[in-house]
Amino acid sequence: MRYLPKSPIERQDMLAAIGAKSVEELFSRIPVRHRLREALKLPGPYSEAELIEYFKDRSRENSLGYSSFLGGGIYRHLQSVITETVIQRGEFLTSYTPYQAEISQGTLQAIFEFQTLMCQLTGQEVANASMWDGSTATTEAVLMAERVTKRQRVLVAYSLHPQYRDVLRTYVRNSQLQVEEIGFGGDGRIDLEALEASLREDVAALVVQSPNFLGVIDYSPELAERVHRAGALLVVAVSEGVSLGVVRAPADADIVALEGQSFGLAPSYGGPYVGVIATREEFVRQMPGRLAGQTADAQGRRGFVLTLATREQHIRREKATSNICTNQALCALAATVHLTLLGKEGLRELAEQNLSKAHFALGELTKIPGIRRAFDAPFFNEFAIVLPQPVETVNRRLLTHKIIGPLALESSYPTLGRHALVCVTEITSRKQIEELISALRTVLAPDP
Amino acid sequence: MGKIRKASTHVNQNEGLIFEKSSPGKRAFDLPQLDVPAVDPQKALGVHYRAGGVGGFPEVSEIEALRHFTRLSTWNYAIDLGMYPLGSCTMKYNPRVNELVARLDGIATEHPLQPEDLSKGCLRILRLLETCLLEITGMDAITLQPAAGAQGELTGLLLIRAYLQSQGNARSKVLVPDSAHGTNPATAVMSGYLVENVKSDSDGQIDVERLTEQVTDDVAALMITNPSTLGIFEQRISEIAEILHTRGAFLYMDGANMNALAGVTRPGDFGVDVMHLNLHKTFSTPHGGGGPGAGPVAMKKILEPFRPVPVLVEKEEGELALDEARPRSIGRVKAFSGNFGVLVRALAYILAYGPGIRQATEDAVLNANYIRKHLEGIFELRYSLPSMHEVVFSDALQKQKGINTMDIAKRLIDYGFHPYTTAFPLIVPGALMIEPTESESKEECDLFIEAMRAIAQEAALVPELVKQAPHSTRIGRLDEVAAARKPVLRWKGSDSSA
Amino acid sequence: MPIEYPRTGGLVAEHKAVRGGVGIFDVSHMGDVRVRGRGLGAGLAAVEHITMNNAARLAAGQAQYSAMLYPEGTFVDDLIVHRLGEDDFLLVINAGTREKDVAWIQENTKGFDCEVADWSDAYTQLAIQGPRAADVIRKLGYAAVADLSTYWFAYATICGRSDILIARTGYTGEDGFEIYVPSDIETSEDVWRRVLEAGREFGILPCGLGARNTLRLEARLPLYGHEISQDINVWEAGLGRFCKMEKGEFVGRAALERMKSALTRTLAGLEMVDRGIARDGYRCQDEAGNVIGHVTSGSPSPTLGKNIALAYLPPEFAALGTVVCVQIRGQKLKARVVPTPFYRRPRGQEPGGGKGHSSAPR
Amino acid sequence: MTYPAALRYTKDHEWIGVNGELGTVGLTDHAQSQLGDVVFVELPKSGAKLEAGKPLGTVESVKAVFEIYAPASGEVTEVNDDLANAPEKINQDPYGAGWLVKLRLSNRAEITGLMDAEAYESYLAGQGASC
Repeated sequence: MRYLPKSPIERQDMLAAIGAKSVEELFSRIPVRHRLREALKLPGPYSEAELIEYFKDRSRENSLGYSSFLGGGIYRHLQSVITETVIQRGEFLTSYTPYQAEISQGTLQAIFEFQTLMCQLTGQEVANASMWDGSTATTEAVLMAERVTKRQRVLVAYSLHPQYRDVLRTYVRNSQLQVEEIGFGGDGRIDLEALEASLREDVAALVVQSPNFLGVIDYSPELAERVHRAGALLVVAVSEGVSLGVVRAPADADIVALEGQSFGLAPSYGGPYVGVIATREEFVRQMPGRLAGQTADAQGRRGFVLTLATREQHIRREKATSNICTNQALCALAATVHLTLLGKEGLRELAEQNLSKAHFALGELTKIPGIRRAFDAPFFNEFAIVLPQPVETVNRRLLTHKIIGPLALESSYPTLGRHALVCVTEITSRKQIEELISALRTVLAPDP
Repeated sequence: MGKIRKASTHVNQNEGLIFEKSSPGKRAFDLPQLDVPAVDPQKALGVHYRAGGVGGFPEVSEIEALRHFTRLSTWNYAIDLGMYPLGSCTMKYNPRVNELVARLDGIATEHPLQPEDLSKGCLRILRLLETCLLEITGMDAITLQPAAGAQGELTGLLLIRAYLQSQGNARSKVLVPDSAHGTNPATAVMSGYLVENVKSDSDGQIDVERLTEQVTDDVAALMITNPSTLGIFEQRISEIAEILHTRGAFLYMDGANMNALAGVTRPGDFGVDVMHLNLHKTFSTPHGGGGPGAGPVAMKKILEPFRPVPVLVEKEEGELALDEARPRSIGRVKAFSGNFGVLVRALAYILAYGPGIRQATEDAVLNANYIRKHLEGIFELRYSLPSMHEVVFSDALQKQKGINTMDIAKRLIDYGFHPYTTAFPLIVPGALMIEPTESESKEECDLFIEAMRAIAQEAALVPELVKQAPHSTRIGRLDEVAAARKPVLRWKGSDSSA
Repeated sequence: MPIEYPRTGGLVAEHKAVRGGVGIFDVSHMGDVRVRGRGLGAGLAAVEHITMNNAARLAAGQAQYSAMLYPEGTFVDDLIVHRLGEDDFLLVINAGTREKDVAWIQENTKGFDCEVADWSDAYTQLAIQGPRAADVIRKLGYAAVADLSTYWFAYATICGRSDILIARTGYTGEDGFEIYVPSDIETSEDVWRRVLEAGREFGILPCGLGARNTLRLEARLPLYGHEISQDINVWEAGLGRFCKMEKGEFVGRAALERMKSALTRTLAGLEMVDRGIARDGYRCQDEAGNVIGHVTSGSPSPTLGKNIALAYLPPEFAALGTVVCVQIRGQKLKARVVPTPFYRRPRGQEPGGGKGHSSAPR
Repeated sequence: MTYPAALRYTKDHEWIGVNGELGTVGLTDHAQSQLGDVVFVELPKSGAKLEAGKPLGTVESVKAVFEIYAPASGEVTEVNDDLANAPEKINQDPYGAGWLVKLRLSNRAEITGLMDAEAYESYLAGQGASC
């Protein structure tokens, strides 16, 4: 087998050295009746060429050749050759969690740079070395708010990503936390009256997403102020990181839970992505996940180490802040490289292109009779429209035009029948937008 | 001082933080021409507009960016450079073809919310991986959703809890052996259970007699790692399973050490009810400096109805689909359909071996025992039962000279190896936990043995040399106390850089 | 290994199973000696020095019939030399002579920077022999069996066990294989059981020493202490084909050089004319009753239905067709000198490739 | 001397010095040496009610966390804020600058139940601890 570096005779020599007659003997502690006699029924072994062929065959059964207007938490953005080149270097790809600082400075410094970038993006003071994704980061942010405030009621905006809400529900089901959902108003923002009504002294946190799942920007310093008045924390979830290039940072939030997929990570049918938690310095010891910190060696040379480890499971065990063990180091590195390449100007430009294309698309769409904008609050690269026909029907027909239509909101929001969430990023070309428009005109045209 | 054959000192490029290289106006990225009218962000966003972009973001050129990260990379040790004997971490070779297939157009480019008719390829990949993992574990059902081992553990316990609740009593306790990995107790608490420790006997095996007393009607499950973190197979495992089952409790297995079992025996056959697999361990998806991973959970039929959504199902027409409507499900543990990219790599790894995966297991166990044989007596072997894929020594013999496991580990760096796992499991004071994996040649194992023997001699003759180690790295041992007392967790401008 | 397995048929049935189908022998008693160089090429040099065939001509994965000789050019033992690697050899020697052989090898390789290890106890050696042997091996999981030529070997996964050394060698005159299985009871028994299972459809029988002897006799394969011994030299035994004088120095070469011309006896095949079985040690006489030689092996031939024997005779009596007498229990019974081997594997049963044929004793 | 006679000690290695109604609480020299370099201390706010034997806070080193248990019941009157910036004082001066909290004792009887220096040292010896 090409991955195994031993010749049969070397194996025999090693067995002889051990003093075992057969490799069978090495498994002597496994009761014989539990030992497999027959080989496992697995396909393979495949050569490299066969492997590539198998996956190419699968890739042809997917969406190649379609243009897409899907967002809803996962966004198609430009990637870069340099990012791929860097994260495929064996020294990054095949290294372990940097517990041995002296021979892990590469990963550690990169994490430190990642933490810095995340703070700059979110306007927060500290950020961790990454979480699994936006949904788990948001959940961990809520658990963290509970630890900080020692309160156990959490208010969650109904416009928070439906799947994020699901994950939160799964995690808190067996805790003391109670979760209440706060609806959204006509403009797509959180319903302030409803919020006022529920925002009492026993509330640990309010969780909003911004831009929220309906596309509208929901964070504002005023919102933070309201929440703080009740002694609660404001948790802001950001699933479209690129927005932060042009949209005001949630600096007054207490905890920001970010999904970093937009920073150079492929959609990859569900993962891996990279979540982040950013917060105030004063809460750092309540924050889950790994942290890289700056320090020095005996000669005073700057170096980096994983620090504040006492929060983590391998030391706290049942008292840990979370059971998280792995983070998403390689994805965080990809984001670090990608953001470094974009730089200050690149990110701003990228964000503005998204903004322009989305507004162009909205303008063109609403020219079509029967289509109107659903919410009028400001948005970034995603917006909801109302169609004259059921979204499923429209989308099914769009497929014949090789177009994956906008996301139907009704499945997650029963009251939003015929509502569709359109996503347009820098990689959506004007041509694709115009094709969508003409396809829609055909699709929506009354059958003769 | 011992002869260092594998490594020699080499020049390292010094490299500051990327922010320190930044100079306004430089750029490393050009966007395509905007092909629609530009909107005025100020107008479009109003009060939400972020004037002036992100303060502090670096501004460098492409070559500087590439060099920066390339230089950083040279400060890392990696499997591609040599043996990584980290016990319980299973640092094995990460085949490059797996990286290629995970990046194919039509694989990496697929959106998790796209229509199922346009995702047949992805769904078939998921289904084949499920089938393979079930065959390897001997279980009945599986979920590929969990994002990592720790989340797999949580999912597993939530499944157990959901089942018990459906029977009217969720029970209150989860038993965890004192040799367990730290995630076990942490997870048990997260899933709403109290943790009770189970003592190991003098052989480091579960004390079955005591266990029998501990398993009351209030115990939901025992979380066991098999082989244990000592690298020893729990011989009375099916007996343990029976004890639990007669009390209506479950046997949860931490699959961290599946590397020692694949193709040789199956947890499903020796009484395990539910287990998670760390795809980044046994199934070689890259650790990438600490993730991403994936933690599928395999289970017996009885737990199947509670699997987290979405669940991969086959519709009447044989079409695969992701089913969200599962009334008895524990819910969703992660947004979207699992860490698909990681799952792809794991499948590629399994297909490359096919049934031959047994050979990988045999070689892993062979390597561990070969190393054990040559280091026995030189390092104390606290628990002497036969080893599987890893062996745990203690630093007792070196302690006499004031050398502890961490010192030895650090000195190993000078010999060109990554340290083994230190100070774990907790039941072995001053543990040296060594797992070579199947990826190491006899030659590499011999070099490692030679290095360890040399260090043992140094510890006896020139202890200071070992205590001060490493001597050949870019920087010496770092001041972790200072780092923890006055945490510096981000770059705050040149003032904070030492 | 027992003489025969009466419950499953006994000697003759076993013999016929191997000629017509397949049989399995437990030949674990054979000795296995590993000779491996420490210095460059030392292992090869050592093997070249102690064996008469040309080991240098072996590729890794190839084996050859050969012999170890005393300085007098007579036999220490015959053996099969397997080349495991560039400088790494496995010598498979006879059971009866194992201790003697190992000691002799150690003694005679002293001058070489090589390691000599007795691996006999590490293996259970099983011989699977007969025209259907290849089918059995294929069924046991070695699909590529057809590519394995006679006197070549490979490491294969059979009976679910990887790295099993499997050689296309044998001692029956049939196509066949010898497999080297880890010698722990559990593994050995399991493999034996699986071979019998796999062979059932081909009528496999477990075979004993009796069948092994009649089979090798029909094929004129020498047995130590009979056709070869410390009193018999290579030329007499008619094994010159495996003695490569041209390869240069080796133990016994000088003596063989001298004796080449003066051949006083040669191994001949006899077929009894009168009814009677010539046994090993019986005297051979001329018409006048002068003792001219002796029988080395003799037995009824289950395949030919005749009584056959091998005997050392003076060259002038060894011509085909010559009639000699064998002294059997006081009687002088006639026997005729016939061509050997008495039995030749029928055409069409030759396994493919044939790379190694020249090195197989015939 | 490592264990001042004026103080009383707990099995969890806290000390308490009593002065009338007031008690001062800290960690023993043994505790700090076992713990190693202290990097962080978590203490209650003053005014907090403490219950004997219940956790009053935590103290952390780089690789370990320890619960601090209240040696006696009472209300916290003062907290050693210096420790926030200089936790090393617990290592340097466990019975002086390294004190943790002062409290107004609600039940003096609890004190008599604690060990004196001699008892504590023999307790440590029994624990196999080297002092």
